[in-house]
Amino acid sequence: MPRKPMLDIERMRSAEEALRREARRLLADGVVSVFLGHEEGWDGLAVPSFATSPEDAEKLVWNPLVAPHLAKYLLDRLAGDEKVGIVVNGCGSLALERILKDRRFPRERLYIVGIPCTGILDPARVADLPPERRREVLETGRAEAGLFLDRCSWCDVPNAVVSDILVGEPVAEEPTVHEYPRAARLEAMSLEERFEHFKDLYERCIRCFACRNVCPACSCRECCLDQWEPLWLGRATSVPEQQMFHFIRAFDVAGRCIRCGECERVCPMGLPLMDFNDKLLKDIAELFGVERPHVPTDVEPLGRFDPQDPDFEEGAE
Amino acid sequence: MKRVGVFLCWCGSNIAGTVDVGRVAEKVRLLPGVVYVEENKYTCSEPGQASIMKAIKEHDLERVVVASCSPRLHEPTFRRTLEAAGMNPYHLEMANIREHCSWVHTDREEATAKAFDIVRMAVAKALRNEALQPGRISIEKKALVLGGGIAGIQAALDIADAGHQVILVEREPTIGGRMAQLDKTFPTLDCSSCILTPKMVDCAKHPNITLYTYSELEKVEGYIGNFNVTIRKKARGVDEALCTGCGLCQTKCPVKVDSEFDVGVGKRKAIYTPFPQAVPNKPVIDKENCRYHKTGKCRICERVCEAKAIRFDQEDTIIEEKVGAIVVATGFDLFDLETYGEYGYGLYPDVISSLQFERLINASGPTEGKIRRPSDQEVPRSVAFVLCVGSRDDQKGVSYCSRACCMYSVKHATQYREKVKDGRAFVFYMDIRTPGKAYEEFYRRSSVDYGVEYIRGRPSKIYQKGKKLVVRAEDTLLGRPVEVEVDMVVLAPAMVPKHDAAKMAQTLGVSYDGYGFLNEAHPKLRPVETNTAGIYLAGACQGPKDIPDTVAQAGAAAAKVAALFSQDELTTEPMVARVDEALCSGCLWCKPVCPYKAIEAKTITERVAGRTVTREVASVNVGLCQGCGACTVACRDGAMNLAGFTNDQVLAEVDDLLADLRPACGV
Amino acid sequence: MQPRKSGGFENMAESASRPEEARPAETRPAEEPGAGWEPVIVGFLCNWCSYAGADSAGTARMVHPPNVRVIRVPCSGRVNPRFILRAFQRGADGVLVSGCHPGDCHYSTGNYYARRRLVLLKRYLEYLGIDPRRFRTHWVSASEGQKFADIVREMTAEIKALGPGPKAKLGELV
Amino acid sequence: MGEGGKGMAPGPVPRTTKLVEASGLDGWLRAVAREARVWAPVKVDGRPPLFREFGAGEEDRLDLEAVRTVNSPKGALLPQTEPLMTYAMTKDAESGRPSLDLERAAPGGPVVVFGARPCDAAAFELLDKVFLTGDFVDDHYQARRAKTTVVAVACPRPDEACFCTSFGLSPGGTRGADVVLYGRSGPGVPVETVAYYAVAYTERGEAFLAAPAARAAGVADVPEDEGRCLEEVVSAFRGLGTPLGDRLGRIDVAARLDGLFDHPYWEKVSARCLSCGACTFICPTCYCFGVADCGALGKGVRYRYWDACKLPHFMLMAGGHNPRPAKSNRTRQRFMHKLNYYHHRYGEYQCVGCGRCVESCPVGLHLPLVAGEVGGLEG
Repeated sequence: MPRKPMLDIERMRSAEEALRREARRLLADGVVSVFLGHEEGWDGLAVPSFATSPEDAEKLVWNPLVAPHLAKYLLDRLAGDEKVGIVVNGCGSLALERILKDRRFPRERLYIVGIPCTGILDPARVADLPPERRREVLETGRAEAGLFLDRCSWCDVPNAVVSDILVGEPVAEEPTVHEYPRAARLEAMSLEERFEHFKDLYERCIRCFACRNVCPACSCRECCLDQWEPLWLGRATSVPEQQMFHFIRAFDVAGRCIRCGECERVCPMGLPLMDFNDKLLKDIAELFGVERPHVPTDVEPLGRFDPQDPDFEEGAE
Repeated sequence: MKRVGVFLCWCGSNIAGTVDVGRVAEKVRLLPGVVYVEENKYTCSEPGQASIMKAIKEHDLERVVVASCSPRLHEPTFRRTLEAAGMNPYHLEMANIREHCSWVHTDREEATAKAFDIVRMAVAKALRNEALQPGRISIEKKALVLGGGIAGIQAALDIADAGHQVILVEREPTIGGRMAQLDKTFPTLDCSSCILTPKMVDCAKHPNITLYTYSELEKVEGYIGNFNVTIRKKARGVDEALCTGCGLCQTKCPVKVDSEFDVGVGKRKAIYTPFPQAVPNKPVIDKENCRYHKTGKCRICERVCEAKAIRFDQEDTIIEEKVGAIVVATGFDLFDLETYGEYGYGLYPDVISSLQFERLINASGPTEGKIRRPSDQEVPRSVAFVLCVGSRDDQKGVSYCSRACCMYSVKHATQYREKVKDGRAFVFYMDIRTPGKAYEEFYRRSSVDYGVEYIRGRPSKIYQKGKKLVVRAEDTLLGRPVEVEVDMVVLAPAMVPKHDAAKMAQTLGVSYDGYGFLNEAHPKLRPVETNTAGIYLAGACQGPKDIPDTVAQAGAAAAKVAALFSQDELTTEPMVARVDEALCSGCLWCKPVCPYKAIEAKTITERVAGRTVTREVASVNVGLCQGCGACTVACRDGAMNLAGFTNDQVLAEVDDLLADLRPACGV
Repeated sequence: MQPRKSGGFENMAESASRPEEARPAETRPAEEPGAGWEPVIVGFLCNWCSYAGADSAGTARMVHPPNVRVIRVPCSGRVNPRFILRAFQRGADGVLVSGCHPGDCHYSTGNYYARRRLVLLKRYLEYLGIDPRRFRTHWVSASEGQKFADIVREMTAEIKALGPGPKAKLGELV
Repeated sequence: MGEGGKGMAPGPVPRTTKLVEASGLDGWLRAVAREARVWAPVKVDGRPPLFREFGAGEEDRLDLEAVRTVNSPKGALLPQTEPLMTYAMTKDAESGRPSLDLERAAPGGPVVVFGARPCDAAAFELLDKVFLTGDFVDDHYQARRAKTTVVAVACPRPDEACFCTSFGLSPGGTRGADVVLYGRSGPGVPVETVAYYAVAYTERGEAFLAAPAARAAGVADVPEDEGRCLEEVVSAFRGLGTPLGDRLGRIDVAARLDGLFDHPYWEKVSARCLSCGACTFICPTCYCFGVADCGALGKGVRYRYWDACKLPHFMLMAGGHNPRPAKSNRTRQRFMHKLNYYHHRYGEYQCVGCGRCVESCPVGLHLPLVAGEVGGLEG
């Protein structure tokens, strides 16, 4: 079982110090032309920050709310050859690995600052707390498990899997037996119940593409969902088109999804989008014996095969 | 919208008997894009094809749909028809309303409705057909032959005689291979080296053949017509240009070791040529055993060499060649006889292998052809020949039959009886297999004329008794145990793939079976091709063979190469994958799923917002791509597409079919 | 038809009031279940084995139901899962994908990749609430005309029993 | 100074005023739903409420307490997907000559938008300016609008994200509303409202309150002695402030934005934008749409669908040229449009301070932020 997520405010404060120091150095010495981190935005929310000067580095924060992953922003900087600095914790580094394994950004143009992590809070859940409780949580770090990001509940990558420098003591990694409660819950339902569950989701979806745009595995130059020729997806938001939308979105990242749940976190309609990915992760693990399907590999599970794979004629079900 | 002509075939009553073709025609006429519809009794007939050509011109059709039999039958026919009418042949679509409809349905209504759907889908696809041009790739008219045994020699000579350059690569210091070790060949009993060595010499002298002996293949890149091969020429320790092959070094060399060529029954020096007629007749220094290499002292060979050809410090050289075709003739190994402990091979000196026997009866062998048994150099008064040692044995050996052992053992027994008039020859066999010209007769003669004694039964044990060896078996014909005392036992080992066959196959990118024999493209129809275009097979690397079969296959492989080289350019199937570079993100997840290694990364430069950027995209090698389309599904943004089966076309087939049967969008 | 009750933002009143005659009359009833309703099954068959298998079913006159509409693809590895969902979305009552037996792929490995994808897809469609019996995947060789005919017979019967496909629940595209 | 002053106290004169028990609303809606399609804030099992079409028997899901619904009610007038016409290409059986039949999609029947917040009601008037004024009138919008009754409900407890007051609107505003419901207990009181004053400000509103449906549902006259109470309640709602709005004050950046088109600020502020359409789609005043066809075999539907200037492909042209390739271009476009272009054309801002973008933008890039920062920029 995974480590219980917890907050160590002290650890974070010193990490923040080290992070600023590193960023300042990198920018001052011209090692990188921009450093991707987080800064305090509206209402104390941690928002992506793009420091271009040593002074900017002072604005960088590392606190319980640094939920947004930054790797996807690298695609905005594909043109050019300047080096980019970026800060990642464990799950953030998975996002980065995803981009790298998908060959969407050159490793040599990166300077990666890794920060060991014991847990990050879900900003939305914190925002829902009464002001005084909110303050208490953020200052003391005393937060119940329910306040953390879902991805913290199964995290087996507390330390960056890829980095040029690690600031702070690595967190002990513990082997994790991965479970997929979201999928399991739905599998327990009847066919009709599941259909209704997703139909409701389709009907509430406004197709703003936030889920796709934030997804580190959705990095195509031009998404098939935006194409007209062929028209993979009609522009209507009817149930069948919404089903197609969410099918393509989830199935195309099958085997490459890092289970970060960012899609769900950024959804303005609060849709349970990981219900899709959770199932695909679960089945890839079960069917093809991939123990950690969320960790990017050199050849994706659907890009390889084993002659002994489960066969439908013998009944894969 | 493209102008589509639809030609509905009755196929006599084959289609018209079940499908109301007239009704289909009426409905098809109303489809968007269809400007001409015609029914024919037999569309594939001369008049049928003629009227297609006529219609193409009169109604300036841009696409043609033929609704008749399976495209697997007549697609090529009608493509030619279109071409003849000056239309791109790939503007054809076929609707299979016979095999998939009229022949399998009985209800006229249902069959007619389905036929209409099938045609409609074909029209939908045809509307999105594009003109396709076969690709062209250049051919380097030079062949690489791997292995200098009889298979390699034959293939090399045939290709060279056809007027093409050949590079013959042999791992050993000399060409000749197994056949050079043999004494005589069945069923004619003519001398093996007498028929082989002239060919070896021809190889060496042939103006079109470049010989690399004591060399190994390191790397293969590229594809049919354009392979880049890297060959490692191992250091001989001897300057071949200077060496006259006088052989003085060998006589003077103080080091004696077992000869691989004589399979341990004879000796050689540390500087040696495997056998007198070696080609090239230039020695090599065996560094493991050379005294100078081991102790730093000696250099006798260097001193005696008048040509000053000895080069102790010589190093391997790497040779790179561009070739258009590769013939693999890497031969076979023999089954490890020590697996059968009960036969005492390696334990009793007089239990030997068939190949060792070949050396013993070979006039140029260690005993000058006199049969003397290893232990005491006595002439064996009786010899037992044991067949299928390893062959046809699921437990300890291999399941297959090695095909040659029966005949060469019959030959051995015969030869023995010739040389030792009063000797007795026993052959222990499971079945005697003589499928070959004059084989059965030869076998019959061995028992009738030479009195070879055949015992049907696989020996269970062989053990020493005094100076004798006792062979115990069950005579399965008489159904009783037999024990035979003999002076010598000759075991016929199974023919197995070369120990490094799998590695070789991977280097070449060809497939191989569970044993390690290389796979032919088709067991019946493409026996000398591999699944990798431009790579062919000859001899025992593909499976156990005797010499005649090997030579035949080598000739066949050579013929394939010659046929390939008879063209200046190779035309390739146009229905292959292609990349839309504007879309391609360069993730290259298409690469691992390609069975033909046809996808590579390629760097392109483009202008983006006023600045030049370079990025990587996937690129398809049309020479390698076979058009399976696996890559198109691995490609998420649809940058990879398959000509002839584009995403657009498949979606159109689905949409147009169902738009009528299951109207969507409320229409 | 999209039910009037719609939690989405699209207004379906128009589609409700859209004129019937806009639909091709003769195919209209086929959409409704019950009497005269016939399943439509879209079959993706690989050119080298299964399409040829269907051909040999024809050559041998092995009569089977006319409910499968065949789309020929070079290899089962060419079948994009999107095609399958598209077919359901546009009203297919069943989808059949068939290729060469494992190990016999004309392209040596295409069907192995297809198998991974399709086994995953099969489970996923069921997860999304699409009855798994509506999506069948098989290995049919060029010589297995009988097997192909049997599959079509079975599948047609099964789907007849199941009734109209997902589109009935999904509703119209616009 | 923004012109959005119409909704402010003293405001228009009430035509009629009625009283309705909160417990009576269900019945009222059920009755209304018989003649019209009703859109209202719907809360389903604890999830944030949506403003959507009401299903039969959903009345108990009505939620007038939530400060705001996740999405705005604009879908009632401008559906996210709206059929415009059907087309069918047919060929003459004899001549084979093709002909094209077009059929205009029929507009829907009457619609009642029930329980919109005053900001959302005001937003309808901003949409009206776009679709109903000027050289081009959008007849689909017009047809629907003509049959739409807007029943707003005054906002008792504006939250941190609310800033309608920055545009001269108020939690008790009447702009764009035919009827406004005022909680009898007045604003700010944390108890559930038990009864509402229903005040009609338009003819249609008056008719709505006089309709049999209303009477049947117990919509009654206000007792004589409650006159003063009503006055106080209404003005209390109108005088109510909004935390964020008070902080921002009246937004007045239209003029200053004239000079900021090429300001590096856009580059900077847009860097974290996800290029998604969340802000646009949940916004009550964004109205951009695209048009597409759905069909095959020459038959199909032409429909329009919401599109967003924030989405990279919004401006992509057939030739492949995209005039707004960068996030900065698109971000600038969105805020310039709301705070400058629209203002130039219609004399007010294209924002009602509903606070949805504040709540929904995953990266905290929303209008009050930009308006505030622009206020401090050097031209």
